[in-house]
Amino acid sequence: MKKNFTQLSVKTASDLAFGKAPKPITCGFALRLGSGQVYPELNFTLPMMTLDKAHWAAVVSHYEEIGEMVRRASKRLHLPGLMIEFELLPPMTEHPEWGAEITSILQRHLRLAHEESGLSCALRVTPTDIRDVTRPPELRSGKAWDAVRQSFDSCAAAGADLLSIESVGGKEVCDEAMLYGDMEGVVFALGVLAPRDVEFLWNEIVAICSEHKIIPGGDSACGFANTAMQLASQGMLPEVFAAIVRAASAVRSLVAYECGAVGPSKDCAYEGPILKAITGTPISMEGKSASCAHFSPVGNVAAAMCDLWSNESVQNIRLLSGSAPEAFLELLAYDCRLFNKAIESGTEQTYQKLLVDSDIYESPQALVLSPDSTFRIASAIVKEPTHYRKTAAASREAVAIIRQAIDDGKLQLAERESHWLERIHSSLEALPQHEEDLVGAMSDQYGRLYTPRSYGL
Amino acid sequence: MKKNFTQLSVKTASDLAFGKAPKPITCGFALRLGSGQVYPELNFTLPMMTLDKAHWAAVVSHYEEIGEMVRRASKRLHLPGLMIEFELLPPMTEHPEWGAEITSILQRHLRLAHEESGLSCALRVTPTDIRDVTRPPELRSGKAWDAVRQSFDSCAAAGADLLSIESVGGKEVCDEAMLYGDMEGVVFALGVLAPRDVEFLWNEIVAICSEHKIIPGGDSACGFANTAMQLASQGMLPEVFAAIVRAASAVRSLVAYECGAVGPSKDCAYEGPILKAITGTPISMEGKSASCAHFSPVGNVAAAMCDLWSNESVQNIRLLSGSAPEAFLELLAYDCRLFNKAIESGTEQTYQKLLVDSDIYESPQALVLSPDSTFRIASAIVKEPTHYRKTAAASREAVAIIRQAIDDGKLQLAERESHWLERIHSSLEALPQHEEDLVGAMSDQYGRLYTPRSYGL
Amino acid sequence: MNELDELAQCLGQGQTKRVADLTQQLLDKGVGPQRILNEGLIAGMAVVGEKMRSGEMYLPEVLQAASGMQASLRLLKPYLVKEGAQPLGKILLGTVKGDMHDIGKNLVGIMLQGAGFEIVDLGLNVPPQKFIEAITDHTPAIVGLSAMLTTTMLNMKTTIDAIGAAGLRSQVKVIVGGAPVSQKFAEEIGADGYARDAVLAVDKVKQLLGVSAQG
Amino acid sequence: MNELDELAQCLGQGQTKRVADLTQQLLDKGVGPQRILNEGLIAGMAVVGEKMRSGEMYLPEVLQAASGMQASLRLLKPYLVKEGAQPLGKILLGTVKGDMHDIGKNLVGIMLQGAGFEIVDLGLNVPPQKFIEAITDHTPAIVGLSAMLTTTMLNMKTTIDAIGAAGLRSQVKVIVGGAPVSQKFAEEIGADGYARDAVLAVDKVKQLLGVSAQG
Ligand SMILES: [Zn+2]
Ligand SMILES: [Zn+2]
Ligand SMILES: [Zn+2]
Repeated sequence: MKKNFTQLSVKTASDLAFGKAPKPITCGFALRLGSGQVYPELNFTLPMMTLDKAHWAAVVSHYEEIGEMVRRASKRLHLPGLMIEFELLPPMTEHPEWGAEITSILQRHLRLAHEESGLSCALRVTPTDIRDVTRPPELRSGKAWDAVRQSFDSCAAAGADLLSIESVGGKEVCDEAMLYGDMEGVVFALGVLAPRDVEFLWNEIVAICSEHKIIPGGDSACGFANTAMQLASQGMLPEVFAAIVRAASAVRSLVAYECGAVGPSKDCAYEGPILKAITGTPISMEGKSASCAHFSPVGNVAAAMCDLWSNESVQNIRLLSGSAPEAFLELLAYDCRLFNKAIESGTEQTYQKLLVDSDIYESPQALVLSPDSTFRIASAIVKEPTHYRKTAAASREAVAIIRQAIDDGKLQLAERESHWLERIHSSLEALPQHEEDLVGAMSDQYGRLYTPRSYGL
Repeated sequence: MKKNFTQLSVKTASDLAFGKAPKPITCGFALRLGSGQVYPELNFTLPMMTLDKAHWAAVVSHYEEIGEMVRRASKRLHLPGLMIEFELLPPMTEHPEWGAEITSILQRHLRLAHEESGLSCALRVTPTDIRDVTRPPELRSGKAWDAVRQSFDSCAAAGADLLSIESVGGKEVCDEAMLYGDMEGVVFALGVLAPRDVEFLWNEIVAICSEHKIIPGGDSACGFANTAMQLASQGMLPEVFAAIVRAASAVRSLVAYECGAVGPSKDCAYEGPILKAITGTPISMEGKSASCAHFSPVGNVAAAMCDLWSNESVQNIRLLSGSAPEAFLELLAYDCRLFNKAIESGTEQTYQKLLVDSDIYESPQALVLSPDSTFRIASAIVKEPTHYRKTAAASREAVAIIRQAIDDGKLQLAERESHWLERIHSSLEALPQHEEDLVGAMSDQYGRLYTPRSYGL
Repeated sequence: MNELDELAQCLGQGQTKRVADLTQQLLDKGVGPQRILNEGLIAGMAVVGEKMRSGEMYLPEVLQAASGMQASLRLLKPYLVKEGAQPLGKILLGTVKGDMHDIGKNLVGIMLQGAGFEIVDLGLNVPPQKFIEAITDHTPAIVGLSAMLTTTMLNMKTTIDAIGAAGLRSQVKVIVGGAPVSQKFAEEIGADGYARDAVLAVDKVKQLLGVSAQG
Repeated sequence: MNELDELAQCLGQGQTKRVADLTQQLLDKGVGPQRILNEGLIAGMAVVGEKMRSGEMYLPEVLQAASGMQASLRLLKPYLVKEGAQPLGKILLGTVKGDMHDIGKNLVGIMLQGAGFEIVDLGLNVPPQKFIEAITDHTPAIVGLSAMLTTTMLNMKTTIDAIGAAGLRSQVKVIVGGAPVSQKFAEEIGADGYARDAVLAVDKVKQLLGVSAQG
């Protein structure tokens, strides 16, 4: 039953558009994604507070307040549709009944919004991947994994319309490899370890979704590529490094789709465009709209192919206007009006070009997210037979894209960045042809960090 | 020396563009406005705290922190230029030396940003109009007015590059007239009282600016038209009422330009486009970017003709990404990249059309801000000889614009809204031809609220 | 339709003159003033409040209804006094020290008046001492504090603390509101309630005083 | 260039082998181990820290330099012990209970090590009791707490309070950091310092211990 994507879902880069996906889906209360409209995906989290049994009433009241705000604001803003994501916090996954309780609260508010004002809407629920509570992580058994699996099941039963996760398999190695600027180690983590874990995990999630007749959304390489982006923004890692990790990370997220996920991908999965190019499923993206959660060099270009437009996360605190989630929902709503008016008026390519061109030569991280780059990286991925070789190919294509932009005089890089680009290029060229050879070398270097049995190795 | 604007600065509505003004200006550290680029205007305020002598060190440290953030973030975001606005809080105006101290702190950071990384930038300083500390307000003499005047002078001396104010003359009457839905009273407040105060005030401000060789920016009808917008958003007033107040409010703000202001207008002056059409000066605007400060039905259309793009106000508190002012600066920066890329690539009319069309039939308040509406209202204003008649003409034109959109089947209004539109129309038609007649009638109705000598009456 | 229902309906339609006439007719017929107040005026204003909440009525229409209520009350007052009738409750309102915003507070006052409460409005920029004096003079059931600035909202706490220090805190309930204020902040400074807008403020006051929606 | 300067320079260039060789040469020549440490290693790492701060060096390069320092220290250690030399200071690090994020804390540890401090890293999800035991065992000068979630940051306060209750608060300075943490929060929970990033954490530690930039 595992899918094998050997060609792209689109013919050319210009087929990659916002609001349109080759394989639209319908979820929740008649929310149709990828068929001509972009909708907001609202995200939120708790403000500073203690999350335990004793404070549970306060926790609940925050989610009730957000649910009420959503009903009020969706009318005020004339929203044509809305996704809301409930990202569980670790204790809500450890105690699956807690996550389920909040799921049912949010589901109730969405149902009311749908009944009261006809809002098309859906609830995405994302349990926390707490399997790295031990080091090395125990991925396929033990208390943490049991809780994660139970959390998916309980949230599905409580009213989730689609399930997602930001899975962590391979992160224990990727973190360290990135600190040392070791691209070989990154490829090992992303191309060898992570795909094995994503496959294990998504087989389970897809089974749970099919049992509950809900939608298996997608995964996110957040813990890998967004960590690299954050390290780059702090000056800890070169931007080119983060850009190449981004491309490389798409393969492990693709595995979820091979196992039956149908999208929309997670908002923080900036690898989403590559997934869309390959699988044809709708994607969620975030950019400037997520400046409440993290800064980034891809604020506009990230929107170029989105089907949902998200704010990633914001505490339920008070701004001068009202609650911070409402403020960011307003921002998302107005951005979505632009996407949708562009589609309606046939100017979406002009608008997409603005979104793309305004960012891509400001940062190599933005460059690899353009539709052209997306098409090239996705093409490189589908040509290769194994996850390891797909990951290496994606990385090499990203290097080639950046090099070409430099050669064309369009991208200016500081000398330190160029130096690292060549260093990464050499590492990638030196990768062994055979996966087993890499596994052998890497288990010497990183073996203390992971347990082979967690990856079926 | 008073200017009299008898024709528009542009020939057609399509000459009204973002980033370009017929009369560009240069201010601060080589920041050129209205000549082909849109820049962010960052606004911020203190978080919850006590503002007094005892807590002054904490106050100062917030502004220092913001200044440092601006220097760091302007590099990170590759900002091509930046305006920052320091809006004084009431005690900082009461104690002019306090406002001056913060002015000099922010000025120092901007100078450093300019020296370190060549940032084109300027500091707008906006003392609080505290003359309504007494009711009825004492506008032309007394302690409050003395403090306001001293505040302008001290801030100019301390390094302000341009001065603005949100003046309150006439607000005491406008507030009450709006609560009762009395359009006649609103026209009296905005067309008779307010222009007299703006003239008094701006003659003083222009003199102070010319003495210090800095730029007299502009005023804002915030206390009038934004109050109406807020009341409408709470369901207290009809949207059509707020839309018409918006148009009417442009005349009192125009008086600042008659007295020598050269722009950029204040961010919260949504009447800015009308001012730009008449005077040709650059304007600052805010829309979805100001969702931290207030919600609005004009999130995109407000950007259609901006030269600065602002977030209005946000507390210096912590979001997950970093400080809230930095999060909103990032948003502004990415929005500005879109404006500027559109200008560079010659697609600014397409983009402007998206901004306009995505909003204008969602709300009458958005409709009156379109370039076409702006051109019509501005044309109606310059044709009339007096402020009173200009204000009445602007209001009538706004009614005509809304009626036409309804007749064309483009704008759908709830019946209650249509009813009010006709009620307002009748009030406007019934306005006396001669200002003296209105003054007589209104002094009976609202005389207890204002002192004639504050308006030279 | 009986005449009390008609009174309520005319009130909602803003027919001030007719409201006064009906009130007089009812009094002439010997209908009790308390009954006219409850089943005519307050019932009518409750419908007005509902319509405002649901977006069917705007503030100017509510104010029109409120002025009908005032006209009727002027007629009822002597009878109510004679009967020793108690008003629904007295509310003290003010914008705290340092804050010059009063439109939000005024709206709350208007809505509360419409709901049958008696309002004492201290205006804006009100120091704690003035609140204390007014509590002593007017013995309100509730004190409503308003602030619109992050740099004045802590003066709500100062005011509540001062009321406490004056030994008056147990006599009144305190509600707070304004743009930067939240439920959490209200709890932190020891207020008894918070309302996001003027309509909800009426609900909160009724809830604190144990008054039902129909008065 | 004298050999101590050369040592510092090779350190910054990540020449681990050369750093070890130069250390041995200096020791053979009879140069004091404390001098090699201060004028060679710590001076070299200070330049590295500066370059990181100014954006001229990335973390992998800093780690390369740090491993050179470790190689050199392995040679110096027996001599330093013999001389009874004191390390620059010991720092205890940990991510608080409930929080599984450790990359930020790890960065802080790496930067502090490079600056010449000794690090004891308790890892992540560390309960207060474990901090208390480690303070007793290791007598650090400073305890660094990390939290990345709004729902775990209050565990920093719990931890600081527990250290106080155990009577150990006066023995250590506490610094805090992590995405949701701010200077204001640090003050509110009674921490001695806050740093926005790993580079600033080194400055803060030096400031709290009264150590100059050159060590
Ligand atoms: Zn994420
Ligand atoms: Zn304003
Ligand atoms: Zn402003």
